[in-house]
Parts: sequence; structure tokens; C-alpha cells
Amino acid sequence: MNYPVWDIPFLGAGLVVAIIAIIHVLISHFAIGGGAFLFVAELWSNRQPDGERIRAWLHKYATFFLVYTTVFGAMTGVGIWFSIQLASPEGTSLLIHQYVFAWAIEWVMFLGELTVLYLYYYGWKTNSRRLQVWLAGLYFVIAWGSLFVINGILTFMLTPGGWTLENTDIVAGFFNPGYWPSLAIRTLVMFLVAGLGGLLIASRMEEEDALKERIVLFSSRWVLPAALLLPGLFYWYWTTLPVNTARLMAAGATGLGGGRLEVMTLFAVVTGVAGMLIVLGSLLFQARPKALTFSAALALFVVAQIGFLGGEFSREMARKPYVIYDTLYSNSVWKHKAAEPGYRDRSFLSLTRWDPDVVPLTPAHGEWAFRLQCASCHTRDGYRGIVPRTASWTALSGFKWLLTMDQQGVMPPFVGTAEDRAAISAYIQSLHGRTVSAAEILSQARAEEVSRSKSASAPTREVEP
Amino acid sequence: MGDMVKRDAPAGPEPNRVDKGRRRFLWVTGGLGLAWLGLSAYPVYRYIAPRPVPDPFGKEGRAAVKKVSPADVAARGAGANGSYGQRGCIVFRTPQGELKAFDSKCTHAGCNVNFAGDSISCHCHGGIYDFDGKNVSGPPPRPLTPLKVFEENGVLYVAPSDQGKEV
Amino acid sequence: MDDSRRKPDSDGPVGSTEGTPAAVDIPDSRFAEIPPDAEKVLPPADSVAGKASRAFLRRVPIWPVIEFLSHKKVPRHKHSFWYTLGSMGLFFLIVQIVTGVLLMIYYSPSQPWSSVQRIVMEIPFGGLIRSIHHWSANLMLLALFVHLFSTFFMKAYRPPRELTWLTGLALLGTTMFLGFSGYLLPWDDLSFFATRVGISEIEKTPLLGTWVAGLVRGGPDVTVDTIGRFYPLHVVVLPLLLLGILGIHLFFVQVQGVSEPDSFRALTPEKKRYHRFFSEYLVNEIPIWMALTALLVALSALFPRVLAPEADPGAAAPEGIKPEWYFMVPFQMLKLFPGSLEFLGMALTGLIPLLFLVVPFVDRTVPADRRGRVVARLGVGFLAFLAGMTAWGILS
Amino acid sequence: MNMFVLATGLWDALPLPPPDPLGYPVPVELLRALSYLTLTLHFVALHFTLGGVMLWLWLRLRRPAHADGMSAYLGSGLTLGFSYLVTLGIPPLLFVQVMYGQLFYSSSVIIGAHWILVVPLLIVAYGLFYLHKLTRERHPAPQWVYMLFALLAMLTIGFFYVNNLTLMQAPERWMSIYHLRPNGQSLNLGDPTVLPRWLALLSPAPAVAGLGLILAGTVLRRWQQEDKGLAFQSLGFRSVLVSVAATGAFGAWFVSRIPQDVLTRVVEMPLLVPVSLAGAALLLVTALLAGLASRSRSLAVPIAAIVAAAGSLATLVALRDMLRLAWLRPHFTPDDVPVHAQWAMFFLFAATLVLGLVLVVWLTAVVTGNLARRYREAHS
Repeated sequence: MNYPVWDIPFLGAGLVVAIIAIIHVLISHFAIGGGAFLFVAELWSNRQPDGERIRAWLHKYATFFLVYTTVFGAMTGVGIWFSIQLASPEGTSLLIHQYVFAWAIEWVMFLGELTVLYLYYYGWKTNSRRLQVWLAGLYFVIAWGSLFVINGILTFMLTPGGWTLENTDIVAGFFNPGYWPSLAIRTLVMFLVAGLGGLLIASRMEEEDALKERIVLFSSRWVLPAALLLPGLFYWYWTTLPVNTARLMAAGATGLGGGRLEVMTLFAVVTGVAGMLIVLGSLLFQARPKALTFSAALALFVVAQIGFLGGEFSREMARKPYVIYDTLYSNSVWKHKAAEPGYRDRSFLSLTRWDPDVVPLTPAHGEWAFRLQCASCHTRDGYRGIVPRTASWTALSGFKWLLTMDQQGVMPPFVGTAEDRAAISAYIQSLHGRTVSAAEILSQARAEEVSRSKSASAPTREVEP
Repeated sequence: MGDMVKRDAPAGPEPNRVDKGRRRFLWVTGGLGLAWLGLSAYPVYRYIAPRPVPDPFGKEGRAAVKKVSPADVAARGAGANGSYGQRGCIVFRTPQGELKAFDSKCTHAGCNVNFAGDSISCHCHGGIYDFDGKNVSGPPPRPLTPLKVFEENGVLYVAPSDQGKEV
Repeated sequence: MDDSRRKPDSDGPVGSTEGTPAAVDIPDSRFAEIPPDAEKVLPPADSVAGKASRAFLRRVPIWPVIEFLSHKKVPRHKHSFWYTLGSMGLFFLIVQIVTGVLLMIYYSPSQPWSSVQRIVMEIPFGGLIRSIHHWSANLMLLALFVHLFSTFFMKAYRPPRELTWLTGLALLGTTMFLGFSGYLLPWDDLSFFATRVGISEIEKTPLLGTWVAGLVRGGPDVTVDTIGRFYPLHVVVLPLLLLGILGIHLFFVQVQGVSEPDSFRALTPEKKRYHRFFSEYLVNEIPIWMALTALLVALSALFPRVLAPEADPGAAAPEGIKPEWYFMVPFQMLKLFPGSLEFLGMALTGLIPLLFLVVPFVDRTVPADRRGRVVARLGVGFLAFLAGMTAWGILS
Repeated sequence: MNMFVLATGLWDALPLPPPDPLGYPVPVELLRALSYLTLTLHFVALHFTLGGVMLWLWLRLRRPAHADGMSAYLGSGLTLGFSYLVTLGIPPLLFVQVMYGQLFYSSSVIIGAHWILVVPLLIVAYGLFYLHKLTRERHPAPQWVYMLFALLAMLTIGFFYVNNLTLMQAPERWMSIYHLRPNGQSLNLGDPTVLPRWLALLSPAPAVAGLGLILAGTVLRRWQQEDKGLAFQSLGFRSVLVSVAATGAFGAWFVSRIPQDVLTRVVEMPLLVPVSLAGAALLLVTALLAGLASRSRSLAVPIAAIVAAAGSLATLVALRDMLRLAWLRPHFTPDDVPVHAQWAMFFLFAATLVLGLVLVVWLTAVVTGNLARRYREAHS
């Protein structure tokens, strides 16, 4: 409520965060998993007779790893931070003020991780074998440390655990119920992505090279820990989800709300399908390691990216209708404020700091009320667009529905007076090309109110049970 | 044009016997692959799984009887087959004047029994029930499920009877 | 059968025939022996798989077919990625058949809209399966268009592959009509008016246009009768037709082998590198199918196919109604030739499939001569024209 | 939108969001110190990279003696420089958001479309530097195109930052800009100080890169590569002089553009005079030391020059923050924000930082030791 809303026509601020975040998540998992891969590959190459040839190939892996993770991984990491500032300033401000030193610690690890990676890469020829193994191992430990920290902040948003605005118990918030399952899942998925990275680099080798077979087998075995444990860990993570989310997930399976409610469940299915495909893919290349070509390895990488898309989308949607669960709604309305008696009946625009001082019940009033309360999640005709969702709305039905919008458990309660509701409903009708004046809606609703109260007070024959 | 296929020549007597280590490993991943396949086939199973039959009595605990009006069962000995929800029922008035109703699914093979004035018979395999729904003769193993029946402003309603077990 | 197979194969890797377990004495001599080079490939005789495959081979002499297929190879060069487009189309077809059958479980042509609404609203994951069916249809057509143009620019239509090209065109036509008929079945606002607009295009073709439209629509206007015709077409007639032609199309590809572009053909023999289709190339095609599966499920989750309100023939068409993107070219042509010029517009649109039909008989020389280069340049222009018209149609 | 009301800005309260209910995690002075330290390091890395690109392009244009050697040296430092420029840029942004969060977020949202553009621009610039590093031997021809676009990307990022930081301290302009384009496609061009401040931000770049050249030149001369070392040192010194002059000029232009009422408040700031004097002094000392270093053989002098340059950058950082506080005085002062101290978390961070730095410095010493030994054997 206190901040302006970044009203992007087609995409919507939420989707911008999602796009950047999904790219980052794949690369960051590859960055950490890749560290373990380098460490184990170094050890493995030391024990093999043709260790030098393996290290030559490992250097190609390290080059791809360095450029890919720093150029795209690090930058999209900063990108997420930029985009959440714009999508939900209030939520970001709360996280920053609560966990500034957690982020600072994660930054120290990020600095250390980068430096050790450069020392490992640029000292490739001059460092001793033992030092290289040490550096690779150290890189993985520090990189995993940065996950250890950021995972706390990430899972805090969905399951704040013991933390509340009053007690601001940092440790309870950081090691919240969702923390450990999420950490375990991400760690296993990291190894999986590292293996896929290995396949990607190994695919560039010629088929005749017997080494290719051994490297493809070595890389595809990295998929196993995730394949073995992920279903169990996902179930453990499912048990830590809030009750409302579990209900929505189950409801999603049966397609309530014109099939839209089920989007969260669908993304969970996307994750499961992607997981299955990767396991089968790795099985395929264990059977025929020499046949691996670049397009096949890239296809598995694409499947992994789509798996992340599914996982991150369903994790973000599990938080509906909050940005920080039970504390801050996704349109930056504080829950404790909305619960205050009378708060939700005051004029919405006067509550926000960005009251454009529009004449009430005019189209501008409708547009601004829509922008400041609804546009942080909904776009007009693009992603999660209002126009397709309100196709069957009339001015009056919309006016009345707004009062009940939080009943499905997906949207926050409406804040604002009847004028605001009328203005927004009129604005939505204008989006459909039907011009209705907000004042007219108001008078119709009032007339209906009067007639219903008159008939309700008259004695009726059968008594309601 | 020479066939330049780069085919690795079959080496050794048993060219296609995969070495033990990798075979065991293939089985492990294969098993995991099948497990995951089953996991993500779950949505398809849920899609195909039969839909739950809605409880005919619904929230108010009673269901209107269709195709039988109070007039049809006004006289003694009068009765007819009707339906409630998706299920069939027979409603009749015994010679003593008592209004009765049963779920018309024959306990033998599921055909709907028929009210024939003096008795209740099932045409599929010749099962006969008496007016208390007890299976008198023929293959039916169990009595019919009784239903509580009452009339309310011109419409017959049935409700689950308390003593009979749910069919 | 030459008698060489009859005498014991002394130098056979598995040793002489006496060594193999007592073969069941099959009276008919033709099936008695396992061809020698089959022994090299079959799993070892003592293993279960070995016994089973040998028993099978003795009863069903398909070894020559296996032998032939194992020689199938795919050239490896800069453009060899385009070879997977055909198999992408095949993959989407399989997805369509699977999801189609699943949808048929609950869809009923007598209450089209309410049954589809039941799928989306009540049946668990019904919305997902319907969206996958929708997205796979669109991606299938996209893949087939790209396949059409990639084979065109690689000049794969030159002899001996004219028939493959023609059956390919027939496949594309059948798929487009499958898409068109499938689009009407949900019977919501969007599909009703899109179909009405689509058929009115057929109506405008001179001579027998109105007659054909009447036949297709089952009357002067799109009604429930039209579903009565489109449903069996979409579910039985066209799929069988498609599978039939596809069988021929794939048979030609197997028999004639994969075409090689001029750049690859000009290479010296030792520079030419190939993939063996069965163990190597197929293994690399499966991950691409996997990526497409993941893409389909992701698209269905991100952009689910939402059911519009039920079709109301009387109500006004929703604003900005347009046929599906792959029928945009004729739709846009009509806009270009309004009123009396309509027949010119339709004549031109009719010309498009003709041009494609004629191509294999115009450019026949290997390697491409001047005429071949002209045809290629015309192709580029034509692709730009089609893409431009479709984009213009979608955006306007 | 009623243009009259918008133009005259006649509404009751400024759209200033309240500070975050959680308040400051540590006293604001400590936050400020952390912010200044990390911001200075950020500027050192920024100017080394930015100056490196500028000098590389200048070398490609004028092709003086040993141009290849110098552009190879500068080129190889770009990817590392850019990586540390971004890494060291994170903590100052973090602390600015803690101290002035409610202002920074509002201005960021108002120029949202440009602010999010910084991310792809970062990727473009960083990608081009790696493209240069990986392909400079095989395809030398197009390298200058990569460098030019990388330079443009970095300059644009800088411009967006300056717009955001100037808009942040001027809440009275927010409502009108936000109403014109709520989709974030606006900038803060109305503020007269934006252009000079952006130029003043960029001008020290050649100096830091020049000092880098001088240091490399001195090392080369110690490794008996006399003429190459001298060429490094002379170009380095000339770029330092140009840059110091430019910084002075743009700085003066920037100060002249500051509105009068803000100037009166800035002058009242307690530490203003000593800090600005120290800044000017350090600037001169840097130039002097650079002159000495461009002729010396001992490493002490160039390193002293670099420290002096870092010192002058630190004073610029301090001056900018003072200007911001003065500009914001009527609307907001950090002192009225409650402090809910998280000392445990702070010491945990401090301990991790010290441990991290020790580990990194030790390892760097080991690896660079090997590299230097290898380089000297190859070149002796």
C-alpha cells in the first residue's frame, strides 16, 4: 500500500521476477553442483591411468562452468534482487531489514566462492594436483554455504515458522519448518544438474573416443541420488506446507474455478514429469554412452530448466495470497492492518501514500484503484489477465463479487469503500469495451439492497431450519 | 560408394554381453525410471479413475422420489417403481395400509425388482421378496434395503432408514 | 535359399551348430537355421534373451528386414538437426492420439460444451489433458511447417523422393483439417465463430464452393449437425487417413534412405560421417522427444486452454474473432481482395498448395543448377510471404 | 489526470512511505561506515574496468608503441574487474536499501523499466568481455566492436544508477513522474544535476586504469623489460593527469548545478569542509605520486599512488552521502528511525567476513606466487 505499483502492460511485475528467477535457479544449482562435480572429477582423474586426458576434458568443463555461471548465474542473481524490489517493495523491505546480515554473510560466501573459482581456473597449469583438489573442494563448500543462507530467507517467506511481526525471532524464522526439506531437495537437484552439465560437455567428444564412454557413465551417475530420494523429500516438503496451500493443491487437481485454480497443481505435475524424463534420459545414456550427441544433452538440459520452472512456479504460488505468509498480502496490504475493524471499509486511495487525488467514481478513480490494489498481480490482458477472467462479469456481479474475493483462499480481502468497488467494477467493464458509470452501479446496488431488506423483514410462511 | 559406416567391429566371442558392473547399474536406474514413470502417470490415473457417485440423500438427508406421486400409492396394495438420485426404488402401500419403500436393486444380481401387487419379484432370476423386503425364494442372498418414506406437501421423500444397513 | 546356410558353419563365432542346444526340429526346412551374421548380433545363446530371440527367429524369418534396417544411416553435417523435425511431428501425433483417446472418454457430441466443461471443471487433471491436446496440436503443425520448409531448402524432393514429398503434403493437409475439425468440438463462443468464419472461406471459392461448404457444415449454417459431421471426421476418418498416408511416407523414407544436401554430397567419401540410425540416432532423438514432453506440460500449465462461455449462435461474435493461425493466410487474403475481387483472392490462395505440388517436377537436377537456385530463392520469398500474412493476420 | 493539480503539486502529503517497521538492525553510523567502505572498493573495481575499456579503445585508435602489450594487459583484467565490480557493488546497494529503503524502492519503481534493464545490460557487458578474452587471438578484427558495445552498456548502467539515486533524494518530484508513466518508462532528466553527476562519476576511471598500467610498467621494468615498462608508465601517467583534470572540472560543474536551498543545507553539514579539503588534497597527491611512480622502479610508489586514489574516491563517496542527507533533510533523516539491534547477526557477519578475507588473501598469494614464477621463467 505504501509504494507505487510497477504496472507493466503485458507481462506483469510478477512474471518478470519469475523469468529472471527461473534462469538463475538452474544456473545457481549448476554452479554449486558443478563444484562437487569438479572436486570428485579431480579425485577420479588422479586415480585413472589416463588422468591427463580426463583433466584436459575437465578443463573444457571448467571453462564452460566459469563463463556460464559467472556471466549468467551471478548476473541473474543480482537480477532477482532488482526485480523483487520492483515487484513487491514492501515485502523486499521487510526481508532486507530482517535479514540484512544473512544476506551480507551470503555475499561474503559469494565473494569467497568467486575468488576460489578464479584461483582454481587461472592456476590450472601452475597449481599442484593436491592444491587443485583442495580448491575445488573448498569452492563447493563455500558455494553450498551460500545456499545454506539464502535457503533460509527463501523458505521463510512461505513458512515463517515461529517468526511474527511482534517477536521478530530471526532464528525461528530462518530455520523454519520448510527449511530442511527444501535444503535437502536443492542439494540433490544440484548434483543432478552437475551431471547433466557433464553430459553436455562430454557430448562434444568423438564417438570413437573410449574415454567418452567412461565420462558419460561418470556424469550420468550423478542423477542417481536425486532419482532415489526426491519423491520422499518432496513428500516431506509437502507436509510442511501451510494447510491452505495443501487444500489449494488438492483442489487444483479437480480444476475448480474454471480450471484456473489448478495452475499450482499443474506446475507440480510439470516438476514431476521433468524429473521422470531426466531419470529416463540418464538411463538411456547409460545404455548407449557413445551415442550421446550435443542436441540430446542439450535437450536434457532444457528438460531440467522446465523442471525448475515447474518447481519454482508452484513454490511461489503456494504462498497465495501472501508475499510473506500470514503477514503481508501479495498486493502489499498488511494482514494485521486488514484485520483491524473498519480498516477495510476506508477509502482505499486515501490509505495508500500514492493517492492521486482523483474525483471519486470517475474512470480515473477506477483505473488508479485497480492499479494500486490489483495490478501488482494481475495484468489487464496479458499474463494472469483480468479481461479473460472477468469475461462473464456484469457491472453489478463484479461489484458484489469483489467483497467475496478472498473466500477461495487465493486472493487477499478487498480493501476500500463501496465507491472503490463500484469504480473498479466500472473500470473492468470498460476493459471489456462496455462503458458503465460507477455511480450507476452504486445506485443499482443500493436499490437492490433496499428491496432485499424490505422483502427480508416481511413475515414468511416456512421457517428456515 | 564404400559403406563408410563407423561401426565398431564386434570384438571378442561375446560381443554383446554387457559387463556385470554396468548391467547391475542399468537395472538400478531402470527400476528408478519405472518408479518415476509410475509417479508421473498418477495424474492420468486420477483422470481415468471412476467418478465418485454423489450421495443421493445429499445435505438435507432426504431425496425426492421421481415418477411416483402420493396418488399412485394412496390405495391399499397400490405400488410403483420410482427413482431417487441415480438409484431406483419401489414405493407401495401394504394391504394393512402401511406406506413402505425399498431400494429396488435386487441383492442377487442388481436388476431392479418389480412391485406386482401381491409380492415383490425380480424378473432377471425369479427372486421373490415379501412385503418386509425379506428374500423369500430364489437366488437373492439378502433382504432388500428398506427406506424411510414420508409425504410432504404433495411430494414423496425417502430417507435412509435407521435400522437397515446401507446397501 | 542358397545351400551355403545348410552346411555347418565351422568358423561361426558360436561354434558349430551341434554346440547349440537341441533345436526343436521344425519340419519346414526354411526355418531351421539362424543366419550366421545374426549370431554375431544376438544375445549369447545361453542367456534367456538369447534362447527367446533364437526361437523367435526360427519361427519368423524377418532377419533380412532387420539386416536392412540396421544399415539405415543418417548423414552427419551442419544441418543434420533438421532431420529431427519429422520425428517431432510424429511425436506430437502420438501425444494427440493418446490425449485424444483420453478426452473421448468424457466428451459427448450430444452435449459438447457441458461435457468439455465437465472435463475442465470436475475431472481431475482434465484441464491439463485438454490443454496438452490443444498445445500439441499447435506445436505439431508448427513442427510440420518447419519440416516442410527444411526439406524444401535441403531439396529433399528431388528424384527419387518425389512421392515422399507428395505424401508429405497430403499429411500436412490432413493435419490442418484435423486441427480445424477439432477446434469446433468444444462448441464454445471462440470455436463456433472461428469455424463459421473458416467455412465461409471455403464458401467463397468459385464454382462448387457453396456446395462443398454445405456438405461439410451439414446445412447453411454451423449447427449441432456440424458437430455430428466433424466429430467422426476428427476422431475416426482423418486419423486413419493420416496413419495410412504416414505409413507410406515412412516406408519411402526407409527404403530410399535419408536425402543428403548438396554440400554433404560434394564431400570426399572419407570426410562423410554418418550416424547408424538404430543404435545412435534413435537414442539421440528420444531426449528431444522428452524435451518436447516437458515443453508441452509446461505450456499447458503456464497458458491453460480456458473454456469460453457456451456458443450462442444468436449472440454477437466476440470481438477480434479469427481462425486458427494456420488458416490465417486465406483469411487475410480475403481482406486483401474485398467484394468483387474475392474470387481472385481465393484463386491465389488455391494456388499455394499447387505451387508446392509442382516443385519436385520443376527442380530435378542434382547438384542444384541455376533453375534449382531460382526455385530456392522463390521459396525464401514464398516463406516470407506466408509468415508475413500469418503475422499480419494475428496482429491486426 | 487533472493536469493543473499535477503541475502545481498541490496535494496535502508527499507520497513518502514510512520507514520499515523493523527499523535499523545496527546504529546508522555503523551502517554508514560499512556502506562507505564497500562503495569505495566498488568504485575502485568499477573505475579499473571502465578505465580499462576506455584505454583499450584509445590504444586501438591511436596505436602508440607497445599498444598490443598494453591492450593485452588491460583486456585480460576486464573479466576479473567486472566480476569484482559487480560483487563489490552488492553490499553498498544492500546498505543503501537498509538506510534509505523507503526512498530507494519508490524511485526504483518509478523508473522501473530502466532499472530492470540494468540486468540484461550487465549480462551483455560481462558476456562481451569474456567473448573478447576467449576470441582475441583467433579473431582480432571485431574486438573493438565488442569493447565499444561493452563500454556503452556500462555507461548506460551508470546513467540509470545516477537517475535512480538523484530521484531517490527528491520525493517532491515522484508523484508527477509516476502519473505520467506508471509503467516505469520515465527517468529523472528534470533534475539538473543528473548529467554532471554522471560525468563526475565516470571521470576518475582513466586514472585508476592508468595507475594499474603504471604498476604493471614498474613490474615489467623490474623484470628487465625497460622500454615496454616505460611505455606502460608514460601512458598510465598521462591518463591519470587527464582523469584528475576531468574529475575536477565535472565536479565543479556538478556543484554549480546543485539547487540553492540544498547548497545552504549542505554547507551546514558538520564534516563538509574537512572532508572536501581532504578530497582535494588526496586528488593532488595521487597525481604527484603517479608522476613519481611513472619513473621509479620500486613497487612502493605505485602502490602508494593507488592507496591515495582509493582515499580520494572514499572522500567523493562521503561527499555524495552528505549531499544526499542535506537534500533529504526536510523530508527524512535517518536519526528518527528506531534501532532494533541484531548484534549477534552482526558479529556473525563480521566473523565470516574476516575469515573469508584471510582465506582468500592467503590462497591468492599462493596461486599468484606460482603464476608469477611461471611468468618470469617464460619471459626471462
